[in-house]
Amino acid sequence: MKATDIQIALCGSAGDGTIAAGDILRNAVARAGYRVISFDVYPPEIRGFGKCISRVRITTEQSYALKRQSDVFVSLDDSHAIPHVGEVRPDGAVIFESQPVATVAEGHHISGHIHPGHIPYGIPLRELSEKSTGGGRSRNLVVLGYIAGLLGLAPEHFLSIIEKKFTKQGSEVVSRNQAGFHAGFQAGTATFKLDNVFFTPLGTPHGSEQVVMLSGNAAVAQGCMDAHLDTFFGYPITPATSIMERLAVALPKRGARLLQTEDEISAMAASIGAGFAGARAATATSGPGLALMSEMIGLATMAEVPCVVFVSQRGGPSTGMPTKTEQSDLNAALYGSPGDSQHIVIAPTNVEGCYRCAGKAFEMAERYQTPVIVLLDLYLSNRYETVTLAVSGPPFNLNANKPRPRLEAGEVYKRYALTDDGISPRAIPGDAGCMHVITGLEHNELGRPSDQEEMHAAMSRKRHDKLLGALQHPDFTVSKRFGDPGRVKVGLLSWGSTFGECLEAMFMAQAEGIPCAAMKVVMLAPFPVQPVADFMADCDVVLVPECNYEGQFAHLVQGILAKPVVRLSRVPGSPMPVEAILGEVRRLARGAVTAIAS
Amino acid sequence: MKATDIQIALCGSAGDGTIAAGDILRNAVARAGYRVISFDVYPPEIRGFGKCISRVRITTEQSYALKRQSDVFVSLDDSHAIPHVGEVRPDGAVIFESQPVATVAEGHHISGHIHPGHIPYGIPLRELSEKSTGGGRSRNLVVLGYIAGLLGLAPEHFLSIIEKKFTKQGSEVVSRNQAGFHAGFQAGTATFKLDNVFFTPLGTPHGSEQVVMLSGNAAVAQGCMDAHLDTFFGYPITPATSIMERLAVALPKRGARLLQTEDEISAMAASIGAGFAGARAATATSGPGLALMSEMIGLATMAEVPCVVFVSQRGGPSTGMPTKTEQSDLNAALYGSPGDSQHIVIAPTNVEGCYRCAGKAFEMAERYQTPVIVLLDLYLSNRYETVTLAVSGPPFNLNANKPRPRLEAGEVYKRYALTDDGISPRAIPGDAGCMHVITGLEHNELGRPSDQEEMHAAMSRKRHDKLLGALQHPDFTVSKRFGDPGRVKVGLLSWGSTFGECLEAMFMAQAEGIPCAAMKVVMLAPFPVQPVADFMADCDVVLVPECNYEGQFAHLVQGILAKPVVRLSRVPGSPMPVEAILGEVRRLARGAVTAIAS
Amino acid sequence: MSIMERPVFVDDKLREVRQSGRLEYRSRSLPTWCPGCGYFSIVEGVTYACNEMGIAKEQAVVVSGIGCSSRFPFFVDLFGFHTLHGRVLPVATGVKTANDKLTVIAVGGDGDGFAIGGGHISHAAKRNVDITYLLFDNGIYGLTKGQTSPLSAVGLRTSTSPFDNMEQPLNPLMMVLAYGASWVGQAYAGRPDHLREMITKAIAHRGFSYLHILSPCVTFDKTSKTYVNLGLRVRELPSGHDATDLMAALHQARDQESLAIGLYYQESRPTLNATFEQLVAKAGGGR
Amino acid sequence: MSIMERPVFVDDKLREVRQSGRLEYRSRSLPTWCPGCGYFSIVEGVTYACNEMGIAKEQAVVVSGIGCSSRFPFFVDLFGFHTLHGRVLPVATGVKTANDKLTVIAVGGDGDGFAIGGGHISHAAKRNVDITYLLFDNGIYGLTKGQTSPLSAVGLRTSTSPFDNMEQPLNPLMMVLAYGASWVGQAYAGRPDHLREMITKAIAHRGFSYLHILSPCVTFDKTSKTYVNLGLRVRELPSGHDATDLMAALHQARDQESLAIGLYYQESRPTLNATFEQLVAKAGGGR
Ligand SMILES: Cc1ncc(C[n+]2csc(CCOP(=O)(O)OP(=O)(O)O)c2C)c(N)n1
Ligand SMILES: Cc1ncc(C[n+]2csc(CCOP(=O)(O)OP(=O)(O)O)c2C)c(N)n1
Ligand code: SF4
Ligand code: SF4
Ligand SMILES: [Mg+2]
Ligand SMILES: [Mg+2]
Repeated sequence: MKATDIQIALCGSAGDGTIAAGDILRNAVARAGYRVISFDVYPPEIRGFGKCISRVRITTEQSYALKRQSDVFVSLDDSHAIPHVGEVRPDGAVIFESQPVATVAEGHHISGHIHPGHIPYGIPLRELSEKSTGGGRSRNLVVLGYIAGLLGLAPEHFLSIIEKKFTKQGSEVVSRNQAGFHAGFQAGTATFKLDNVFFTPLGTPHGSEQVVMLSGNAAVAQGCMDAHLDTFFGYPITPATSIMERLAVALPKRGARLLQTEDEISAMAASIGAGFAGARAATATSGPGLALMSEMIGLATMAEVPCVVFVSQRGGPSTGMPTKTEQSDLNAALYGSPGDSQHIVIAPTNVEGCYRCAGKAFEMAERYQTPVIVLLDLYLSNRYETVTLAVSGPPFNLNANKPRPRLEAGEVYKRYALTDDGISPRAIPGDAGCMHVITGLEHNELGRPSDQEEMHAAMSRKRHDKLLGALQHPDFTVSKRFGDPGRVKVGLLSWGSTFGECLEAMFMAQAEGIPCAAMKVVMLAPFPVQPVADFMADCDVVLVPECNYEGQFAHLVQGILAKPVVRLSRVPGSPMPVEAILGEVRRLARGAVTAIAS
Repeated sequence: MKATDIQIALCGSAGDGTIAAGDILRNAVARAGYRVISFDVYPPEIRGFGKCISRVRITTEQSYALKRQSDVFVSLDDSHAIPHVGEVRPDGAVIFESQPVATVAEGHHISGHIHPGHIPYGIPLRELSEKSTGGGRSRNLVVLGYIAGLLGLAPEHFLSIIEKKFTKQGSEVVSRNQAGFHAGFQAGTATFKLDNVFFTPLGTPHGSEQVVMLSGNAAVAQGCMDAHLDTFFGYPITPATSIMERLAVALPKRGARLLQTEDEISAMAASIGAGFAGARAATATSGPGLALMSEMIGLATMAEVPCVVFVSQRGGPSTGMPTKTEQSDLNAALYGSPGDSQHIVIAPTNVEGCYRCAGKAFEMAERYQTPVIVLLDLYLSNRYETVTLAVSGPPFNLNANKPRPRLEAGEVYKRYALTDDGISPRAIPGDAGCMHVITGLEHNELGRPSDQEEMHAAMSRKRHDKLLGALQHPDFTVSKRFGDPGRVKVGLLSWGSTFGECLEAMFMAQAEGIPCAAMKVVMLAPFPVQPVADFMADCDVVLVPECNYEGQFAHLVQGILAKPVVRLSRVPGSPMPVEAILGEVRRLARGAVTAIAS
Repeated sequence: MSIMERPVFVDDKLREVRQSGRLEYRSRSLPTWCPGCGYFSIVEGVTYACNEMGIAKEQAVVVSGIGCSSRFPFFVDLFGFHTLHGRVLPVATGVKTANDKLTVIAVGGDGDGFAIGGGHISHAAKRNVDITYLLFDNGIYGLTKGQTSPLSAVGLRTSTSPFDNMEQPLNPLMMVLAYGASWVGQAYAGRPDHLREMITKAIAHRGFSYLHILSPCVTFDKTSKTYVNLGLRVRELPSGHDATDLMAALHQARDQESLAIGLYYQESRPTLNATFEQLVAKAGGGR
Repeated sequence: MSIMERPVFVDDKLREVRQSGRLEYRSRSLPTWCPGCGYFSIVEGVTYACNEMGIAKEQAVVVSGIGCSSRFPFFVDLFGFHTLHGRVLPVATGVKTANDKLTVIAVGGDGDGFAIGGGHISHAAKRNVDITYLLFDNGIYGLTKGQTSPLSAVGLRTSTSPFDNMEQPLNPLMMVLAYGASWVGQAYAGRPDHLREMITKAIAHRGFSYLHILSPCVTFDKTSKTYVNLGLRVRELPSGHDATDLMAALHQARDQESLAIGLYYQESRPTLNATFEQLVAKAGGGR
């Protein structure tokens, strides 16, 4: 039996409840046991009638990216939907309002734009809404019901999600919306189905895991909670704000503390202060805030204070495009702090990775006594995926912070003792006998200022060498190869949110018979030199797709390995199109162009 | 006749007037027409008796670095001098106090440490000082006189420099110090010379140029003045402060303006505000301040506002080693601002380069409408060199800022018009008809916010492509090759203050018969890809010596050219030792190790 | 009349505006603010002031930070610089330092000014930079969709204070008075006639003028600084208020319940640019 | 007796100190300050206060910025964090948020606090973070060798004001009072007995306590805030001064000629950590 793989796109204007409908849809199917990946497109303005699109891909096994083409496309506003109708696959369904309120000028009704290969379903959305709820505002729920009916999804999960979502607005709103859904559902079941979109039933889920649907930022917040975050300091900024907003609710419930600071410098400073005092501490920001934090991050590097910084990237440079995705803060995350100031930088590639990286970041920060930057981007922060959590409890070490040095009588405590692995015994205020002062000045083993040549050289080595341990950090995937084993024609080397698109492209290329592999690099600093070198050695040519203009990751790879890669650097403000990657893979596989350094 | 090449080192404690003596020496010989390079070592504390060393290299033609070994070594404090006595070359002179005040414990008088090959000159410094001036405080001037007498330098320039230096403290101090000098001079001329240190007389200087002695920071200030800087905004920080301190005196004298701001963010912000309003504007800082400025620099990149930032590097990361030199802020200067935010980064390699880069930076900032970072370091900021200035006036274009768009009637002014070379017509407040709003948001040609995919791609391209023009900027040396032409065994690829040491090492290697060349890269962004690629193609192996731990420039070169270089990355806190470079060159020339990527 | 039905001020006055010639100062971009946002009346106030004072539009620069408020420069037809969050004053200082002739107006929100930008106000005030700072106080972060600001009232529920804000707000007027600002006033977006007069006076003042403008965020604050609440809390300064008496001004500013609008304090002292000129004279300089 | 011959306070008191047991709080590193620097008496004051209050040394943390003043943590035997220029208060806020039990003392210079760090004071004050902020005011940048600070007097000649400073200094006490600090006082390094009592009281206060300490930089300021001049200008607060009256405190603070030492203002309100606990209670949380 073929597995389920259906992508539904809802398109409307800001007032149509498009995003709300998408949200109900993804939650309902997730509750039914399907795996989901979903990403919404919003207009940048607070108010207005800008374009909204909610895309939901529903599968049997977790998928990695949205598909290039949707199976079902819904228009709630034809003026916005018309330019997008081409994204429906052949034999896919297009659902639209069959009875517009006013007469529509020629060419402005979607029915004139549906491709010959598409199956059109015109339904009287407004009429059904008005009849069932007494008003036109439930069109979004009518259409949801219609989809459920048409595709054969049971209404139960939809109804309970609708109840949950609207319960704050009162029972009247709940039943109105449920009524709209029912009306649509009936219309859907009554429709003669012409398309070939099917849901296949699911097996029973394993008992040892729990599947929840989370956005990337929600997964980060969950990771923080499961890692028992003590203190969070933050300053609002798109697209990171919702991490703080979620923690503002969750932390006090666990007796923990959140402070909205006066700026990002303070947020970082307070995190470091709290880390020094022994708390698990974190902050979250985007590019502009990262810039402001860079001096402080350097202090944490020098003073060896653990702290975790979540950075969700958006379009840059400067204020840039706050509501568009991009991967252009890699350089700043790696190199933003002056001096030889390497620290750990990790970048998850999907929502589950957000959860794991969030929790693991604390372990690493504390174990290696260093700042850890977790690089997300708007696409990852805001997209929804079903995530599998272990029922046995969070997979994080809550004690990385705990081990305190035990001193022999008469022994002098050395906060920065030069040890074999570069990791010194860390004590915190309150530990009698371990009195010390930490500083951003270069210092000796005791922490006293020193600018002696030998000391500076030894401490520089220590600060860099200790990080290498992170490449072997327990239960953490630093890098991973997928696809064909052994020698391949084209290798895709990728990081962050774009990796999902790389995998999709790789599957499609393999299906076309191109020998192909893909590697995700999760830990960007310290860099997993050997695995990446091995991977590159296996590939005739290596393609690095990323959403930035300068090819920042490609530059990093070349800088470290001194071997050329082919860049696919794009700044669409939206996820890298799978077909763009596939196109490059095909071109490279044809051998039309061999690897060049640019 | 052999040219003059004499290096004199004076070593004492902070109270001995060591640095003052070095200052008089370098000024006097410069006035006599010799070329000078000189660098002092200070203790980090404000007060105390830390070690001071002043080294002065005096040559017929301008040299590039201090020599590894001094020809004449003076001890004003044996406890500090003993560890350094080994730096005297065979047959060199060691001058010391022959009659210490108190009895000295065994091994604590320098005479016990002078190497067999050195020529010792013990003189009763204190006695001579007391006899001639009535006190022991002029020992530093006695020794200067002694050197002048011994080596046959005429006293006239010394006497006038002494007068100039002490005139503020009154005529009594002047004549006391001159008397000390005379006493030393007589003792010097009366001494039977055993060493082989000679001054050879100079030819007459050319009339078309003017030779002055400047520190790197003084050269920067002079470059700013000669480029007609209108406004300077700064915040004190070692080792950049003296740029502001000099301009604080000089700018008001020319009717121009300097403001000490509340922090570095403000300094950068005000520079950008002034640049927007049409003024030549600059600021100066070091690593910690650069970190704070990085968000603002990104704004200037996005809004295309000219501004110049002088960054004098010191030991890092964080507060690091404020009084020690290092080249570890390259990454932060290149990549510190989030987003795809390339701007121009140039790094002079000597004091004359400081002057030229300072003036040229304004031309470039205005021509390419971008921030320009001029990277110095403590070694370059504080070292003194004789510099040749054209008598015909400053070699800077004062009008780069001037051309204003002239609009045809009815034409709409487009601040960010997409042009062939990426450079748009820039207007400033006051230009009627060219009303516009600039922003750090992505924008269209008019400057209105836009986050359309095509616009962002086009503007990203424009912002990067326009910088390429700087690689051909008139009268500016972007990169330059020295040494053997054609194929060589070892190529030295270098940037910033370390280049002088590379040249010295290259000369020594050539003298040993090693085919060798060196290239300085002055423009670090945009990168001169072709010249460096050509150079690398000519070298069996390329060595990159630099004063940082991570090999930041080597990483840049590999990142761009995808070809391996050999790193010589050291963090001594002082200039890279010439012998360390030479040692690597020898090793590589022997072919013991071929190029490896690390 | 409910808040959302309240007519947008710009519409109210459109005819009057058209006749006055003030439209010249309006840009062709329509404000992207929510209908009913208090900020509309500030645009109107600035264009009124420019018209009243006969400011040549190419000789005026509006500098802003980041926030809903900071979109302002796009909605007037003056030179403009939409800078970074919190940095409006240092940028404006640079603009004014570069060119004495420009009329420089700095605008920004309460978060922009008193959170991230809080370190700059005292310095602009002490230097007496000849600029006008219009602070749009809606007591919330509008652009980022409703978080707590340092001027948020105790008890305000926001997305970052889901259990209600418990921090006491700053007192912006006392602060700016303590900083030594040479012109300090307050106005309310719901009293547009008074507002536009205050803006005009603030711009006319030579030196650093600070105008605090209370303005409702109709989208994210439904309970605290609303038109209804502010309408009840705003009062005039007492008729005998002596604007040269700093202690009296501080006393008035102290009352954060009943909010006095009007001119709190004014003094005359050399501006930063005048100081620069004195320095040049001392140095014996000249261009 | 000339200034440079003036005995260092530490020597004066060494015997007394040794007897008191206060030496326990002194680190083995000797201060690197210039002989005669006013800062020595602040070290003495803090060790006195710790001894008086019986603070366990591992339960106290001194946080500092960057400057001569900020070298302070190295000279006492408490936990210490020498942070970045201007960031002492946010770091101290983080330390206190992490651990209620710690006594947190923040120290820094006038440049550190009122120039680069000027944006943080108001927020520490408004939140009433339970820390003590000792501000070392020498009216100059000491560590970077003598540049103008925002608290430099008009007329001071420095390397960045070679034609004499013409900007009026900020009024730190008025500012901190306007910020709503719950304990505000002033002391003078040249009156060590009073100083140490003030430090003790400041630490004892629950909430944000701000102590402004006038202290000569004997190396870089020979004309303005010298021992001689400060000795003449310092006075006591009037005997009837009511430290609960904010307006009276502001009135006293306004006089920058004659500098009153003592407790200007004190009030009791919930600290930040108390607020956190209230929040947890509201949220129904608990560890
Ligand atoms: C450095 C930085 N931090 C955070 C942000 C995100 N941000 C944009 S506007 C804003 C606050 C806006 O509030 P306010 O200044 O009160 O203006 P309003 O929108 O209320 O007019 C924030 C936090 C940013 N753009 N830059
Ligand atoms: C970000 C940054 N900017 C500038 C400096 C240089 N700096 C160090 S201390 C200091 C000022 C010191 O003055 P103050 O705070 O008054 O302390 P004092 O030395 O007078 O005690 C400055 C500007 C720095 N370390 N970091
Ligand atoms: S969100 Fe608030 S402040 Fe922003 S435009 Fe809307 S009403 Fe105005
Ligand atoms: S420079 Fe001034 S402040 Fe610094 S230690 Fe010396 S006297 Fe004290
Ligand atoms: Mg606001
Ligand atoms: Mg100071």
